[in-house]
Formats: sequence, structure tokens, C-alpha cells
Amino acid sequence: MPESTLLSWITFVPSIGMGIIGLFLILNPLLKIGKNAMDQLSRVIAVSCSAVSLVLVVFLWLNFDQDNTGIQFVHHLVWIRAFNIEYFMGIDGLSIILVMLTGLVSFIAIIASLPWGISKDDTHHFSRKSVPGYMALILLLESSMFGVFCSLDFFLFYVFWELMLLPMYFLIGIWGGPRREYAAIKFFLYTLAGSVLMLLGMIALYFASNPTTLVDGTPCSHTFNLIKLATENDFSTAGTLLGIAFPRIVFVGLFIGFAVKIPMFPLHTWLPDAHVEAPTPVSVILAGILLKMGIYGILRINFGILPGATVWASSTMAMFGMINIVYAAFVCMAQKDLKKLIAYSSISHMGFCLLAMSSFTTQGITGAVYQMWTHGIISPALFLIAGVIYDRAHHREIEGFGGLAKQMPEYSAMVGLAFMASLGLPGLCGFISEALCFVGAFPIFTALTVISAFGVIITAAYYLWTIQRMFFGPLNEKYKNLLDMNWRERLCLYPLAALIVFLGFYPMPILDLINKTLHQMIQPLARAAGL
Amino acid sequence: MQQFNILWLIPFFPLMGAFVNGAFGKKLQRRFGEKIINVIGVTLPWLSFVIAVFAFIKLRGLSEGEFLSDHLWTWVAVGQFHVDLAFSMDSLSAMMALIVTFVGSLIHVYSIGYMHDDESYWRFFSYLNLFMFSMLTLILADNLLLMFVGWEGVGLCSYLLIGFWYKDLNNAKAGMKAFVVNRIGDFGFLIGFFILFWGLGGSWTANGYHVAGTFSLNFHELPELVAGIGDKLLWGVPIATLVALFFFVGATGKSAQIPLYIWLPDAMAGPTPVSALIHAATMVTAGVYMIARMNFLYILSPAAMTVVAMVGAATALFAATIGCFQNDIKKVLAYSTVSQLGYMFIGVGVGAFWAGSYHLLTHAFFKACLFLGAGSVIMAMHHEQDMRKMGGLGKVMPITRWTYWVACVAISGFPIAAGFFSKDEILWKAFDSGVLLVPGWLPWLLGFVAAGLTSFYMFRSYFLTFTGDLPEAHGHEPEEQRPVVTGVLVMLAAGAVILSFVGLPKLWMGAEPALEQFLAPVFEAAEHLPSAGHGHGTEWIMMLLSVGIAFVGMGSAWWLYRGRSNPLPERLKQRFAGIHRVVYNKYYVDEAYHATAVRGFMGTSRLCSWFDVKVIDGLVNGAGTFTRAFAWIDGAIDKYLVDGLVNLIARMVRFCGARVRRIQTGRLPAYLAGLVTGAVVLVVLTRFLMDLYS
Amino acid sequence: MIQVGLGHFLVVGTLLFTLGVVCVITRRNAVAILIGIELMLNASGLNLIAFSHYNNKAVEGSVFVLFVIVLAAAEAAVAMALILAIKRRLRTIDVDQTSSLRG
Amino acid sequence: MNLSVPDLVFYGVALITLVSAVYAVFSRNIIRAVFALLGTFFGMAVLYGLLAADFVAVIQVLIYVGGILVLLLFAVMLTGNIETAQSSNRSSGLWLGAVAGMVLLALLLPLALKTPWQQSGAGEYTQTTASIGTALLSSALLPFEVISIVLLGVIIGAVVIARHRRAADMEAGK
Repeated sequence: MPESTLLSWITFVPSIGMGIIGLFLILNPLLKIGKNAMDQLSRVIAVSCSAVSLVLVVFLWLNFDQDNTGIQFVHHLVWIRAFNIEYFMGIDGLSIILVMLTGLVSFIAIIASLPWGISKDDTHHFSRKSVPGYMALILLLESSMFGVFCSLDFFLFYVFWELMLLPMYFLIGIWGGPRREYAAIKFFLYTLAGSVLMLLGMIALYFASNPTTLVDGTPCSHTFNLIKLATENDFSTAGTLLGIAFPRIVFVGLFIGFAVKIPMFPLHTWLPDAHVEAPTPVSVILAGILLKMGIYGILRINFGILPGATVWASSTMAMFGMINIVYAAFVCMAQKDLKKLIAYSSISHMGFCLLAMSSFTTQGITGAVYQMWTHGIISPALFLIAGVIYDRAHHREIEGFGGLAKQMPEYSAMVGLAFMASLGLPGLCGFISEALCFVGAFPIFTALTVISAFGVIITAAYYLWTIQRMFFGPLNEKYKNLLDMNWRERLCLYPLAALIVFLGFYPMPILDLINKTLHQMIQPLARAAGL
Repeated sequence: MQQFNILWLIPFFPLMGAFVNGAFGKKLQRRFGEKIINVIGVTLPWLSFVIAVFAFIKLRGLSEGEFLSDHLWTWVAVGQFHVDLAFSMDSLSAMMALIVTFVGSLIHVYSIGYMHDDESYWRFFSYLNLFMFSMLTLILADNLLLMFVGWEGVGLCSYLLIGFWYKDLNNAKAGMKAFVVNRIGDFGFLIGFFILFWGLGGSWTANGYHVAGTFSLNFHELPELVAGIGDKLLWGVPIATLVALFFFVGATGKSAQIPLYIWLPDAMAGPTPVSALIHAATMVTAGVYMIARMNFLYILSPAAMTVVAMVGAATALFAATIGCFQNDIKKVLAYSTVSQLGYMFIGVGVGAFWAGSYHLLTHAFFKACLFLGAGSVIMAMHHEQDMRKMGGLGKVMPITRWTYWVACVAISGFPIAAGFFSKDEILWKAFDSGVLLVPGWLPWLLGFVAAGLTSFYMFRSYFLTFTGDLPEAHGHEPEEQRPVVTGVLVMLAAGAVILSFVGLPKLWMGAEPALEQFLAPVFEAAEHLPSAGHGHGTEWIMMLLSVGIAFVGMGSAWWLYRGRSNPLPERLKQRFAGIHRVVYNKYYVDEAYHATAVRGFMGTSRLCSWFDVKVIDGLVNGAGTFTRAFAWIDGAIDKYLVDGLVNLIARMVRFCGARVRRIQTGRLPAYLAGLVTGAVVLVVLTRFLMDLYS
Repeated sequence: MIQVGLGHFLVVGTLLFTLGVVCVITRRNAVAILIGIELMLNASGLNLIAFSHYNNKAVEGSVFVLFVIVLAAAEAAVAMALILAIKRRLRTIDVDQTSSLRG
Repeated sequence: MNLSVPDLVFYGVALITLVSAVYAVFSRNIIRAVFALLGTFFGMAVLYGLLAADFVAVIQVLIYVGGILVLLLFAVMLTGNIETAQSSNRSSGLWLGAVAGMVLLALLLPLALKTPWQQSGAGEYTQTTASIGTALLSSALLPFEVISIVLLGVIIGAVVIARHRRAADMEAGK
């Protein structure tokens, strides 16, 4: 494995940006930069750092060898020798698409945080409130997200995972809507509770691991190295803990930790509140990337390290996936707030991942991973759309609109496209992933898949009903002065729309990246299933 | 398989039109007027037609069983699941492509007249082109998955076009109903798709779950694979039956059969050219096309074929009865469409796939002609659709009148027009069928009665509209339409007559009909289905019966409605008011659906939402409240018990300290004396202790 | 050589120490108290040297005493400073009259 | 009793030392008391010499006689008048002091005489200066450094405490 620092650069370039903003803030008593100039400066720094990361990600993508199922772009050092903790960055086919997604969505989120096109009178808009702090936090968030997807040392992973909570908490709690404190605390506590279980699972795994060596050859009695945990340890013989087989109890702990992030029924209620209160770009990141971490964690850690327990739990996981899909879709139907509806639809869509990956079929697991990617570009589009109307009308009550299609044709078309993509219209990227999920899951969980497919109808119903209530019928007189989309919004939405259509007809660039790795990944699962 | 590299252009041209008009149409229309929209939106479908004709000629030149193919790129390849983005054209899809491009293009031309002066002219053509694209994708798709793209695509376009005049919320609602009902059908289609995938022989191997070989869903590979399904069971039902039935659920959604037909009458809210193109000629026949396409699957399952045929027959009769009592001219045509689609399903259900396809072809012409004729009338009547307020239009609109008449003759099954041959073939094949689980005369009887009713309600609409006196008190007189409209009508009416030549029965000509021969390679698998073995004599009798019932229907319509002078219909209506009300209100099916499915659905939704907010979030918040309460108690304990203890100790110390402080005199010598005393005591103690222990 | 042993020196040290203690207890002048302390320090130094010498140690005792002497000097300096400060503040150095530390 | 010269010297010097000390303790005149201390300190130096601690003996003279004694004199001079010197060293609680002294003596003397002190022969009479220097920079380095810091602190502290506070005085003057 040739060493490369590229991943570290990608991860830490945004942190550097945050550092620069912080430095300017500290030195400001000396430099005497005015508030407006400081705001502009931090915006420029944030956009450029995130752009640099994006460019590096593209470079990473171009240099990625998709036929190699191993770990690439490794950066491997010993970090804390006393606890055998390493600094181990690397990606494979599973993580690269999420790294790409992070680069793209973060960049779009930062563009969406600019105040272009927001009326000058709207001084309380989040894009004008404590800009340097906001930008610094969002850069920190980006860094930690990259870190989660790149790190292959469990401890490092955990550090990034927890690091992510911090900016998220403040971004919702400071720049959010009226009930922001409630939402932020709920988000924080929920995730923290999950993290605790994850931490326990991590420590249990650590102490159950076999002696091995660190990267520099020093022998160590235990290890956090995810690759070594997966390849050099067989936890199925690790005895019992609290009277339950060790891998199972560890699996459950880790799984609940990740399930909060997915979020899985019944651990999902933080998401609607967080979304409703969060400013648009934060919602974009939350839906686009953060939710993927749960699935990613389960795939990387639960599936990779505890195949036996995974097989044991697969039916339950699929069951919860089905509940997520159908239940959340029904809840969507009853929502009055546009953003809440989209939030619940996210829950519904993440259920597809859960259902499909529990089947361990090539199609199912690929479908789940591809669903992460497609949902990762569709849901940001949806939240941006909700942001567009909120910026203009200052509310999101679906019933409060009507006839907007006449007033905002371009916006309506964009909403139509995004909704159609989300409800899985063939020809758009959501369809491919959903179809793969179903095709993969059906042979294993026949009845569950049939019920889940029923969710497709509900999805169509609630989206169309929303379109009808918002855009059709006579124009609400209150909104006859609303402007159509501005350039900032176009800059955010058009690339996503183009990707949605392009990947609907030609998904192979993404599928090629993940195919080999996932194929490799299901081998131990198949073995554990005894087949 | 013959590579034909320009096949992709057939769907691509309309897509381009849709994109250009959709993205730039508004500005183009504002700057250059409607002409530029026409140039883009109408020319491109014609170009598709030209290529389709070209492909058709090329296809005729190939040997039997060959087809044209155009592989673009690998679409989805995951494990053994390998689906290409590829088009192919065999005789069935060639026929469909010609219908869609020709009738579709004609309707585009007609729309120039119909949509004139609409402010969203560009949008209309954009949607219409998008529809053409979807429909052509559906037809030319090389595999099931790509077909599904077209399948849903046409549903989307239908939704967009029904709700084209979205400012009226009812139109939007009709569109939504269409989409959601279609989606229910698509759900069935998808499930069928999954079961098919499962049934094709997937199994666990050391490398995970795999199907045998590469599973491309390609129509040209499927027959062989499907034949190998054997008698595998799922939920105790043979796979083939299950897949066929689920696909049929999809077909009922798309082609408006019982129980999912309810969206089609409402879909008439859209502009009339849309009704003609989508809801009569092309999209609604997609279900028939799909079953014809999957014929190799259906023949494996007599049960499924029986269901298809019987549902088709029931729909044909059911819709025809409703059609007899409607007053809105488009509603009549809508129910007529549902009914005619039922015929097609009888055809494909009894194994007469070519007959079903033939009826599809003829129906496309005469029904499009009827709808466009109705559209012409509606334009003349300034968007009045109630037939009771029309009458006598035949005098002022001769071309519309006579083309409408020809189409009526065709649909009613008189021997001069194409409809006769196709319908008669279907009814004969049903009667003669030996495949079904029910006797062949059952679907025949239903279809036969429906044929009489068809003849009746079509001529009823004809007489009500075109005969009698002109209604009074209109702003200006109704007049014949522009040539773009009438020209299209004439061409379609001509088509409805001329097309009889491709389907002249073997009974007359001695040879297989041309269309049957042409389609034979596609329906190869269905060639040897058993028949009941009735002779030519029976066939002649059936044919005469068909003609007879058509005359009965027309005659009664002539008697009751000619010149709008007979008072009998009104009296009958009052005599049988109860029955009339039930049938006029479409048997209250919509209401029943609303009361059960929709309300159940919304109720579930509210229940789930309530559960989410009250129970789950309640638990979460309850946990929070509990924690806070616990913390409060903890705080109280801390404050009063623990702190109290600490304070008590402090008070005691203070009390003692107040007494002990007296010792602190502040005088140095006293301290020193104390110090020395202490030292002395220590030394003494040490000494005593040393003595004690030594 | 000499016949006086460890005991002799210890007796001298003890007497000196006792004198120092008596001085510290009975005198009222702060300077006299200081004198008593110096006596006690000298006594302990003598003991240290004596123990060192009679245990055949070369310099340990000397080093120890050196530190004691240094500390004594330092203490004397600080004490003098204190005495001056007290004198300035209370106009007396009679320890019987300085009792502001009384509890 | 066969007394050698050093023995005689010891008895003589010890006597001088103790007598001077008694005078210093019980003298009513503080100046005399201080001067009596001179004898004690010199006596101590000789005793050190007898115990083979030549360097300490010299240092004793230098610091006690040259430094501390002068310091004590300064203290006396700065705090009181020469005229009142006669009655400047009053004592109180003489009886208490005497009793305490007796008890202490009664305890300590037997302790000093009866305890079987560990002895391993008398040391040799060599020059100790060099070895002390070596010891200060090797085995006793840490205390040496610590004591240096203590001295530094003492210097600063003494200056701070004894410094004439003008502001305080002015305040008092008001």
C-alpha cells in the first residue's frame, strides 16, 4: 500500500480554513477589520477552502483504482502509542463515494450560506448572523465528516464522529429557527446517547482483539485498526458478555449507536425537529451526509467486523427497514410543514438502505450504497428547495401556498424534478437505487419487500399532494410578488439537478466505483450465513 | 439481431423537442410567437415518424425472427444483474412505433389549432414531446427495466398534461389521481418484476446471492429463461401465474381496467388533444402492449390468462353501460375507451395476441378521430362539452360530422371499417378459445353485449351532437374548424377504414391476415395454443351475429335520439330513475373508493403521525421530563440532606472554635511555653513508652 | 588522643539548647529571643558535627551545619527586618505587648 | 585522670562557651547580652575545630561573629536608645522559664548520656574544604541550589519588609 497524504489534506484543508478565520478573529483587535469586511473575508475563506477540498476530491476520484478491492491512499502513522491508537486514513470503494458526496454537498451548502439574493432588509437571516463563527463551524463540520469517512482506525473514527456533534449543535442552536435550542439539545442528546453505546462497543472490541503489530512494527496486545479487527480476529469465539454471545451484544451496541444517525424507527424523532429548526445549508449537510454515516458505520464496522452477528440480526434489521419506509411515508402524508415532510421522507428513504443491505445480496448491498449516494444528492436539493420558499415567504406551511406554478415557473419545475427524483421516477437516479434495493432484498425478505414497495405508492401520493397544494390552483394573492429563483439558488440546484438526471441514465461511474469492493465485502457474510 | 444505429433517434427527437421547448420555450414564444414552438415541437415527432418508417422498411427486409437493435451503453451492472440502455425493434414494436409516431404527430398538428392562443403554448408542446419520448422508450425498450422507464414516464406526462390548466384545482386533482392510481399499478408491475428475478433461478452461493448467468431482462433472452421457470412456487402459487398476475395489475393501472379504471374518466379534464393522444390512442394501450410483449409468460399460465380475459370482458361491458348514460361528450368517449381496452384484454387474454394488437391499432385511429372530432365540436361550442346543449352541428361542420360518423361506424363494428375485423376476430377467438379455465362463450357473451351497447352509445352521441336543430343564443355561430384540424380528422378517418386491409380474416381471404403474418415471429410462443375446435360455420354465424348486434345498437340509437325529437328517453329515465341514477353516477365506485381506500389511507397516515408525535416523541420528552424530575429530587436531597449535614458539622466546628480560640492569646511567649510544654510531654511520653515496651 | 567523647559534646549541646529555650521563654525583648534561637541553632550544629565526627564521616556533618549556618544567617536577616517593621508600626519590640494575633 | 592538652582545651572552651551563654541569657542589658554571645560563638568555633571541622569553624567565626552578631547589634541600636539599654532586656515569668529549663534538662541530659549512640570511631583530622566543595556540587547539589533560592528570597523579603514605606508613613502622618 503506497502511502499518500492526499486524504489528510482533503480532511484538514477545511480545518485550516477554520484556523485562518479564527486567527483573523483573534488578531482583529490589532488588524481592526470592520464587521462587513470580516464577514466577506470569512465567506471567501470558507468557499475557497471547501473548493480546494472539492478539487482534491475530484483528483482523488480520478486517481482511484476501481479494480482494487483493498484500501487505497493510505496514510498510516502511530498516534497514541500507549493505547495502540493509530492515525490511519484510507479509502476503498465504499468510502470514496461518500467522500465525493461530502466534498460536493459541503461545497454546495457553503454556497447556499452566502447572502446573495437575500433581501437587504432581512438582517436576521442566518447568512448575516455572526458570519465568521458560522463559516468556521461549517468548515469544522466538513473536516470531521471527511474524517469519519476516511479513518480506518476505530478510535480515530470515533474522535471524528464526536467532533462532528459539536459544530452541528452550535449551527442548529445559534443559527436555527424559533425552537432551535430544543432541537439542538434533542439532537445532541440523542446522538450522544448513541455514541455512548458505540464507545462501549468499541472498547469491548478493543479488549477482545488479538495481539498484532502497529504500523511501525511494534507489537501491541490489542488494536483499534478496523482492517485488522476485521481480518485478524474472529469474535464469534469470544465467549459471552452478560450472558449473551459477545459479538451479538457488541453488535447491538454499535448498531444502536449508528441507528440513531440513520435514523431508524423508533430513534428518529430528533431528525424532524433538527431539520425544521436548522438553517437550510445545515439541513442540506444533515440530510445529505450525516444520515449516511449511520449506514456507513454499520457497513464498515458491524458488517465488516462481526459478520456472524450481522447474519443473526439481519431479519430484525430488515424489519426495521420496512417499518422506516412505510411508517415514515405515512407520517409524511400528515405533515403540514414542508421541511418536516422532507425530513420524514429522508427517514423513509434511509429505510431502503437498511432493508436492502440486510439481504447480503450483491444487488441489495450495492443498492443500499447507491441509495446513500442518490439520497445524498436528492435530499440536499429538496432542502434547498424548502429554503428557497422559506427565504421568500418566511413560512413553510404547505397549505399556506397555492398556485405558485404561475408565479415561480422555474422553481416549480425544479421542485417537480426533485420530488419526482425522490419518489423514484424511472430515468432519475433515485429509481436505480430503489430498484436495486428491492431486487436485492426480494429474494431474501419477500414479504417485507412487498410491503416496502407499497411505500412507493404512498411516497407518490404525498409528494403529488404537496405539489398540488403548493403550486396548483389559484394563486394566493399574498404571494403575487414572489420572485423566481436567483443565481445563488441556481448555482446550488442546477448541478444537483444535472447529476440527478445524468445518474438516472448513466449510473455506472458510481456503480463501477463500489461494485468490486462490495462484492468483496459480502464474502465473509455469505460464509457466516453458512452458504 | 441487426444493429441499427439510428434507432435511438426515434425517442431522442421528441426528447430534444421537450428539452428545447421546456427550457427556452417561454422566451422563444415571447420573442418569435407560436411559429417557432411549432417548428420545434411538431417537426421533431414527424422526424421520428420518418425514422420509424425507415426502420420499418429495414425490418421488412430482414428474415423472419430478426429484429433491429441499438445498444447505447451499459445502464446498470451489479453482480449478475446487467441491464443495458438499448433499444430494439421487432414487428410488434415497429407497429406500435408507427402508430405512436404517426397518430402522435397528427395530434401535434391538430394541437396547433386547438391550443392556439394559450399562454403556455410552449409548455404544452414540451409536455407532449416528452410524452412521445416516454411512449417510444416504452415501446422500443430492449428490456423490462428500460420499459419501466417509459412506463412511468408516460404516467408522469399524463399527470402533467391532465393538470395542464392547473389553475383549476380540479384538473390538478384529476392529474394526481391518475398518477397515484397508475402508481398502484406500477407497484404491481414492480412486484412482478422482483418475483421474476427471483424465479429465474437465483440461489445462494459461496459468493453471495446470485442468479444463474447474466440476468439482463432482455426481451429476446427472456422467453428462454421464462420457459425454464418450471413449476417453482412462491406463496404456494406457480411463479409464472404470480408474475403474470402482478404484471396484469400494472396493466390494469395503465390501461384503465377494473378495478383501477377510475382515473381515466377524470383524466378528460386535460386538453382534448391530450385525451386523444394519451388517453385513447397510445398510453392506455401500454398495458395491452406489455402483455402482448410478455406473451411467452402468459401462455405458461392459463389461470392468469383467464383473469386477463375475464377482467377485460367485465370491463368492456361495465364501462359500456356507464357510457350509455353520460352527457359529457368526452366522458362518453372515455368510457368507450375503457370498454374498448377491455376488448383488447379479451384478445390478449385468450391468446389471440395479434388480434388484441390489431384492435389496438385500429382503435388508435378511430378513437383518436372521435376525440379530435369531439375536440373540434368543443372548440366550435366554445368549450361546452354537454351533448344536451348541442345538436344540429352536422350542418355547419360537415367534415367533422362525417369523419365522426366514419369513426362511429368503425368502433361499432360494421363490416366496412377496420374496427369490425379486429373486434370480430377477438370475439371469435374468445368463443373458440380452449385455453381458459372458463368456457369461451362467457367472455364472448360479455363482449357481444358490450358491442351492442357500444354501437348504441356511440351513435347516441353522434345523433345528439350532429342532428336536430342548432341550439340558440350563442354569441356567434359555430363553424367548421381550420384545415389543420379537419385535415387531421380526415386522415385519421381514412386510416380507420384503410387499415381493414391488413386484417381481413382468413375466412374471407383464405390466407392469414397480413398483420398476423407480420407479427407472427413475436407471438411464436403462442402459436400452438389449443382451440375449442369450432368450425368455419360457427365462425360465419358469429360474424353475422356481430353485425346484427351492431345494427340493433345503431338502430335503437337512431330511433331514440335522431333529430333529438323522440321524448322516449326522458320518459324512460323517469321510469327507471333509480337505475339511471346509479349508472349515471358510475355505480358510485369513486365514492366507494374514497370511503374505503382513501379515507383508510389518510386515517392511517394521521394515526402514524399521532403515534410519532405523541407516543414516540412523548416517550422521548417524557424521558427528558423524568430526568429533570429526578434531577430536582436529587438537587433537593443535595440541598437539604447532604448540605444540611455539612452545615451541621460546620456549625459544630464553629461552636467549638469559639471556645477554643480563647487559647490564642497572641502573645509570643505563651506560644513558646506551649511549644516547650508539648516538646516536654512528647519526650516524657517517648521515654515512658520506651520503658514500657523495652 | 583526646579522651573527651561524643557524650561530652552532647552535654555541651544540651546545656546550650536548654539555655536557648529558657531565653526564648523568659525574655520579652525580641532581640533577646533571637539570641535564644541562635543558641539553639548552635547547639544543634554542635551535635551534628559531633555525631559526624564520631561516626568517621568526613564532611556530611560539615555540609549540614553549613546549611544550618546559612539558614541562621538568613533567619537573622529576616528577623531583623521584622523587628524593624514591628518597631515602626507598634513603637515597641516587647513581645508581651504585641498580641494582635489574639484569637 | 590523664588529661591531654586537647582535653583541657575542650573543658576550658566548653566552660567559656556555657558561661557566656548564661550571661547572654540572663543579662538585663541587651547590649551586654549581645557581646556575651561573642564568647559563645568563638567557643563554638573552637569546639568545631576540635571535632575536625576546620572549614565550619572558620565559617562560624565569619558568619556568626562577623555577620549575625553585627546584625543583632544593629537591631538593638536601631530599635532602642543606648540610655535605656540598662533595662532593655527585662524578663518575665522567670520562674516558669526556670522550671521549664530544669525539666528539659532533666529529660535531655539522661537522653544524651544514656542512649547507646552509634559510633564507628573518630574521624581523621584532614582538610575538609575541598571535600565540602565537591560535596556541595555533587551529592548535596540539590539542597545547595535550594538554599540559594531561599537566600535570594530572604534578601528580597528582608528588603521588602524592612523598607521604609513612605506612603504608609504619610498616611500615618495625617
